[in-house]
Amino acid sequence: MIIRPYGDTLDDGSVQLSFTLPVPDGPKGREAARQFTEKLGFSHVDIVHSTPLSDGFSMYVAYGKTATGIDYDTIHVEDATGEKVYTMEEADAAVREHFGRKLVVVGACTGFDAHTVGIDAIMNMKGYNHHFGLERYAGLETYNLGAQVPNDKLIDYALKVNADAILVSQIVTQKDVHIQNLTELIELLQARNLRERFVVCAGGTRIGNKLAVELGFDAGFGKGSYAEHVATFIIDKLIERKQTH
Amino acid sequence: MIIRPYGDTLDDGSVQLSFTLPVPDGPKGREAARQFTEKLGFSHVDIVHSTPLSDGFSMYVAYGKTATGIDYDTIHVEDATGEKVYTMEEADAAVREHFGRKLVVVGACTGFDAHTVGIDAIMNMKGYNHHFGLERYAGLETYNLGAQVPNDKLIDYALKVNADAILVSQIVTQKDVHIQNLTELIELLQARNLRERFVVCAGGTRIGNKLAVELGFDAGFGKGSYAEHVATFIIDKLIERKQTH
Amino acid sequence: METKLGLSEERIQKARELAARIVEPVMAFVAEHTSVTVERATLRLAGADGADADGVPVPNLVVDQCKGLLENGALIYYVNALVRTGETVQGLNRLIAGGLNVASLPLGDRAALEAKARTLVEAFAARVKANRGHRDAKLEAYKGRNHSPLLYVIVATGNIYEDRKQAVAAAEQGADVIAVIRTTAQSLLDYVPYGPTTEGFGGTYATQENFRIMREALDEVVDRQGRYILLTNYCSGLCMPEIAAMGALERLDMMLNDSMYGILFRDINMYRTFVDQKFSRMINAYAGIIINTGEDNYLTTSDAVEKAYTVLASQFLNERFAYAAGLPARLMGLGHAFEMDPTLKNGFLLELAQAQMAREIFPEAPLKYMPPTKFMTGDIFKGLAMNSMFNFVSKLTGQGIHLLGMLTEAIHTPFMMDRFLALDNAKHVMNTMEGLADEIEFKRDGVIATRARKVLEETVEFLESIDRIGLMPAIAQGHFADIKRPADLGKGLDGLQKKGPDYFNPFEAYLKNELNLAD
Amino acid sequence: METKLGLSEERIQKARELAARIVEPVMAFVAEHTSVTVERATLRLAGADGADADGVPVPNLVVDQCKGLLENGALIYYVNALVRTGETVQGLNRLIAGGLNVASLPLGDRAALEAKARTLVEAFAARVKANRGHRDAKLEAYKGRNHSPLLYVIVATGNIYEDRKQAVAAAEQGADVIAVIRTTAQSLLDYVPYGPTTEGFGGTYATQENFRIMREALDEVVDRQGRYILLTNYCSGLCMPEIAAMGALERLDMMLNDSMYGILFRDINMYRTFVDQKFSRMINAYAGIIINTGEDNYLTTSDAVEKAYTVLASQFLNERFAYAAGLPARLMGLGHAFEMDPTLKNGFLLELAQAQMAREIFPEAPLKYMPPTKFMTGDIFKGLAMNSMFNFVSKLTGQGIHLLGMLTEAIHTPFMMDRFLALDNAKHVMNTMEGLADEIEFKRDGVIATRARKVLEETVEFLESIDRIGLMPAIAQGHFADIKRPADLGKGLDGLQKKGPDYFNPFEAYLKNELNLAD
Ligand code: B12
Ligand code: B12
Ligand SMILES: Cc1ncc(COP(=O)(O)O)c(C=O)c1O
Ligand SMILES: Cc1ncc(COP(=O)(O)O)c(C=O)c1O
Repeated sequence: MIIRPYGDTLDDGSVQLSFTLPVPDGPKGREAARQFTEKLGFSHVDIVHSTPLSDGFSMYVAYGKTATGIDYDTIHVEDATGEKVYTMEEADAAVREHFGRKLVVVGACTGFDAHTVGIDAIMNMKGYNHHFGLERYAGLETYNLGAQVPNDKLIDYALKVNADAILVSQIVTQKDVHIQNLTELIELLQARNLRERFVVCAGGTRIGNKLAVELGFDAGFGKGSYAEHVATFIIDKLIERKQTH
Repeated sequence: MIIRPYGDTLDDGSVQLSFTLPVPDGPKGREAARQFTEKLGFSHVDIVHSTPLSDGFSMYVAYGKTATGIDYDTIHVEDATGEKVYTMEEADAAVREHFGRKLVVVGACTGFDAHTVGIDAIMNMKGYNHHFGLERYAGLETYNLGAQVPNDKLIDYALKVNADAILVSQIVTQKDVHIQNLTELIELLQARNLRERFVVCAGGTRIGNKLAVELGFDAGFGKGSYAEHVATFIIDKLIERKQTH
Repeated sequence: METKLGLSEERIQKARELAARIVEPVMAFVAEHTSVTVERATLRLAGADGADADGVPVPNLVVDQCKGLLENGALIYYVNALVRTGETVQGLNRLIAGGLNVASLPLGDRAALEAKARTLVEAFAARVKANRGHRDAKLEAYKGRNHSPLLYVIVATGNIYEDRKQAVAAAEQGADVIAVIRTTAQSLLDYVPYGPTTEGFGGTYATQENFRIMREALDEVVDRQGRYILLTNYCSGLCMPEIAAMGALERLDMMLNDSMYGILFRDINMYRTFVDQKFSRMINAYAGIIINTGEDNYLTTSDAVEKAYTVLASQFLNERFAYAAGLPARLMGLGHAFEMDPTLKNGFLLELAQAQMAREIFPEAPLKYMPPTKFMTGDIFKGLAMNSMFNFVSKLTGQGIHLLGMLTEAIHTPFMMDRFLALDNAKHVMNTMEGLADEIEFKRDGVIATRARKVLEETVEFLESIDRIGLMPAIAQGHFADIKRPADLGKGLDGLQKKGPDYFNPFEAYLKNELNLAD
Repeated sequence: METKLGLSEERIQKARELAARIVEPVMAFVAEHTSVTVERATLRLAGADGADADGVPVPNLVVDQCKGLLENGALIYYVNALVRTGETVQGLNRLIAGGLNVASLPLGDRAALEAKARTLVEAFAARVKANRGHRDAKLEAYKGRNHSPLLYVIVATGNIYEDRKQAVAAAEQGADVIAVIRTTAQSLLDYVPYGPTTEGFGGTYATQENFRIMREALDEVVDRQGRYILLTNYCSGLCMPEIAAMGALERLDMMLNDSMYGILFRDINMYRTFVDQKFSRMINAYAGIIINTGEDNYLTTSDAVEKAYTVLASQFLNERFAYAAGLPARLMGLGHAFEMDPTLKNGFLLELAQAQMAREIFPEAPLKYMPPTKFMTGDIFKGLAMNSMFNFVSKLTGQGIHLLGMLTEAIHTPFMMDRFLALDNAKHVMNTMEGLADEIEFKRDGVIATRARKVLEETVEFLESIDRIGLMPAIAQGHFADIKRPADLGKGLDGLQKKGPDYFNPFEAYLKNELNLAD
């Protein structure tokens, strides 16, 4: 099924856009904005608003209709966890059953990132939005190293406590600094021949499973993730590894 | 010079979009929104927000970066009036000099459109935004027929008062009803062999000179037009006609 | 109601007295007249419906047939035909659509006709009472589930089936009231189209079938959401009373209905308008339908600061006209609007003054508050902020019916997402500042209280001048909205009819009786 | 200041007394200590600047050379080198950057060194006085042209030249204050980078050259617009006093500077922080720089409703620490924030209570009000509405410095158009409701007044408990922001230094004297 944006009629393709152009406001700027929007594939383009931002910059609000659509049936989302997400109790039971020991999880906000609220939401006792954090899981032994942890320190620590899984959070994404940080962690692990030793997960507002896997992680967790998601992933992954080894 | 949208760095191509898709909200909807935005030519697409509108509809806010740019030097705006716009006094002087009589202008809001504020802004004594209306011009004799005037009635009236120019306003544009109305006026004029008899101008929020000319008008006047713009155009056009005939 | 403004009770009383005096002679005129659409409305109440092959509705066919006989009312001929043919109402409608001329049949025994007519009145009364009963029961069952003020949004795709989708979505998103906007210029049609429609511009035809389709769709949401959803349409234009009739039959809950809107803004003849208006309002009153008056329209062309008094004056007149048609205060959605220039320093204070003033002067009326429209531009971001301020004032002053502003007001009729954003914004703003009204007092000599007193005073002066001139001459001279409408011009005058001595309208009589109106 | 809340003067007085008692022992500790960055700041005030080939700044080179000698202060060695080499300050800086070890030079005659140092102090004083004079003259010349509250926006591209473009545009759009956000983690660098920079993440390095570039650009706008534009940076982290020094020299007008922020939110050692903070604030005070304290940070992790008292408690402590460093109330931009859950019923009332309370308790301070951030999401439309509400409260309660919320807060550092929309919104909202503050009174037993009283009461209780424990132990035990910071842990502790008997710092002495501070 091909789907298109919907304004008030099926397939009308209506979209709202706003953007700035590095030119002065005026008829020429508006015409440039209109042609630009058309070049994106829109028809019926209306530059409904323009305003100067400074001598050389102007902002536009545009509406247009596009014939561009996508085939909804071909869309596949690969979340880290499938349909089945363990409750805390189920997670603990699974750990007891398959490992007979606590699994060790080390987490941190790496690089210069100090946005700990996200990793705390996942790891701390209290959790987030009425979802308990990993610390409360009987089957897990957790270490939350907090903010601004260098990647090599994180690895050292994971070795020290004999971790099963490493969790990293990256919130600042300006200039793709999260990509650099995440890539560095994987490279360091590989250089030290440790990549296979840990389940390694990334998380953060702008991090999806797809991106994380591309960067060499086992999984990624974005906005709206809770402890049970990453717990489920780690446990299942470790069971799978145990079975294949 | 190729220009691109500007977020916070030259040529970063950043654009904000919002739209609705006729699918439920959720990971699959968000992925569809992402892929759709990519298909419009955006990279770094972030679906920063999604929300259900109903069971089968969901809304998205997206940011993306595009490499699409346009060559600013090739943008030409053809306004109905050039650089020179007569003041009321200059307009009156030009009429005196070239015609030695008052020019007759008939205006109306045509079809079922009852949005008279725009045509009143152009024609009434008081004018708009501190720009006097045509009625105040000594060189013009004006008739404002008001709302919901059928095209044939307008033409009849223009003949009756021996008009030089016809002004029509169209504000309602849903389902392109303005295009239909404007086209009908031109066709009626042509059918009655009267197209050349009048200077015919269109105006309205969504009407540009380009569109109006395409539809067979002499000129079009959009948002931000004042009486002096259309007065200038009419006078210059009639002078030009006088000279070529 | 606690007063925050300290308005003079005496001046309010004075304005009400003036309004009563102004309206009285108009009602005297109205009492002696009917109109083609009053007759068609009566026929509709009796059950006349359907259309001929050219799409001419049965009520129009009947009234056209009664040309020259209309001083007697059209109903008698329709009832006579029922008796003569022995048909059911549906059967007769089919015959009329097929060509039967009811006026050509000789009139039968008056008593028999009256008896037959009574059964039609009873059927009508039963249906409308059931509608009221249903509405009241749902409102009772889902008490406390509606927002306060009621959140009101419009749908306007032109296609009733698209409208339905949008309306259901809006109701699910929290709307309490859905208005189906009429297509451009339906108000100037002297008939009501028949059947479901899918082609309109800037709105959708008001037809009885469209009403039914929408009512049915919303009723489903009502029980799913546990919230009664009010349905609204436009009871104005050349078919005002017919729409009232259709609304009563199909359980609409609100109707846009103003005493002078058609005259001023649609150039409909004033006699015709006043006659149609009275009958419409009687039907609305009986059906428990809230009217929404159109004071906002004064501000779409005039300045909201300067002409604030015209809004209040119109509210007093609308109130008086409504009482005269049997409408209780709780069904009077008196209108006003948030239409001041957003660049005006202090503008918010003046808006607050106006809204609070309306609230204190009409304590029982579910005031209908209209959003910014005139100063909305393509700047959807500023538009959203303007709407936020509007939502704020509405909640703070305890308005009753709150028409949500759309951030795309200056651009297009609402997209589904525009409506969602409006609902979301209203819920957000009104929830976060819930209770503020009980917290604050206005200083007695402040800008707000002073402004309200001033507007009230100007209103009294204005009503005094109207009282001196007389309402109809005042309209003719352009005292309202700067628009001159001579009494003998305007659309629909030829549809006006003086009632004859034998004028027959048991529906009117029934309504008057039920509404305790003097004859 | 007229009181709308009826807060108890006695309780306010009580809180102030507690704050004074809590701060006193900390200041006693501070008096006896210096730190590497206090020394580097002193060197900077004297003129030390530049960096070696590896980018190590001259002040760091000098202080590193003084390792083991720091109880005497570093300045004496720098001055000694000046005298020994006969160089100008610039000349000496070059020599040091080239490898000269000032600590290796034998100390010369004390009196001569002191005399030389006096000339440096004089040069510093002259420069800073000129800066203050310039600022005061412009503020006077363009009086009444700034907004009230001051509209404050940030630039944060990471590249000073892009920042400059954005800042100029924002100033032209109406911003009164431009803050250049620092790059992520600069606060943990124990040196201040040198020269103009174009690479930062989420912000731009604070360097003296960057300060200069931005000041120059804004000064051009000042005269073009006829409005003084205040420049802001971050005086916090491991180089707090050095940034204060740079700001004083380059005429910054505001500095983010909090007494405990670094301890709690950056894990900087508490002794180090308190020592650095005092010296920073003395410089700020002398340079006429308004500090902005960081109470908003308490609410980025804790709940704004529950933990409101931590904000007020911190304001009392920041006030006390500021007085102790010679800052007058008019330079105290005490912080707070609009951070309650927007879905909270009545939330607006609680925000109003908090903002009004701060206003009444600190009547002379130009309160710094921070926008919603925590509950901002990718829903830019709701975000805009939240910001509108925030702007409303700020104007209504007469805040002094108003940091504008960005509708894209949850998405990216501001685009140029985001900043424009924020300014436009603030100007719109604040202009339309201008004057409302003078119009309304709060009911004494209402939600708002009751809430304010409750928060004040909780604050007194909290301060009482801190007073019992002592501030440093309380921090160690996690009484602030639920974060435990033991006294002997945290970054920068090794940079702390007890002053020796010969500790030499004529800048400190000069500042104390000018600020009327006891020794
Ligand atoms: C709170 C906050 C702060 C606080 C942080 C306090 C703390 N202890 O964390 C303070 C004030 C310190 C701060 C500072 C800065 N911040 Co900040 N901050 C925010 C803010 C307002 C909220 C972030 C938040 O707490 N979200 C709530 C949590 C629960 O959501 P989350 O992090 O996404 O986590 C969820 C998921 O992502 C996931 N998840 C996250 N991590 C992980 C890890 C794993 C393993 C898993 C499984 C899941 C997971 O699960 C969580 C729960 O569902 C955002 C704006 C916003 N509204 O989003 C800006 C924001 C993130 N900050 C920003 C910036 C730039 C900064 C600074 C760099 C500014 C500066 N130059 O000073 C500084 C520097 C901090 C640093 N060194 O990193 C930018 C980032 C821009 C970008 N996209 O790059 C934002 C978007 C604001 C903005 N528009 O500029 N900030
Ligand atoms: C005021 C108003 C009304 C008033 C009109 C009062 C009156 N006497 O004009 C009332 C309440 C009656 C009204 C009714 C309707 N309206 Co209306 N209305 C508006 C509103 C709020 C403002 C329009 C306005 O006055 N603008 C100010 C004038 C000065 O601007 P302007 O018209 O663009 O004119 C300028 C230029 O365009 C130009 N110009 C215009 N004409 C001409 C002609 C010439 C020759 C020249 C040279 C220049 C020129 O010069 C003018 C000065 O610069 C707009 C929303 C908005 N904020 O824009 C909706 C709007 C135009 N209305 C709309 C609709 C749908 C309707 C209705 C059809 C709704 C309904 N179904 O009932 C009705 C029907 C009216 C009808 N039959 O046409 C839609 C149109 C959607 C669309 N794009 O198709 C809008 C956009 C609102 C919306 N979002 O739904 N409306
Ligand atoms: C009272 C009233 N009736 C009707 C309308 C609708 O206009 P029309 O007459 O085009 O149906 C309005 C306009 O908003 C109105 O306020
Ligand atoms: C007082 C104070 N200082 C500094 C900062 C900036 O943080 P950083 O320490 O990363 O420079 C903040 C954060 O907003 C703050 O509130």
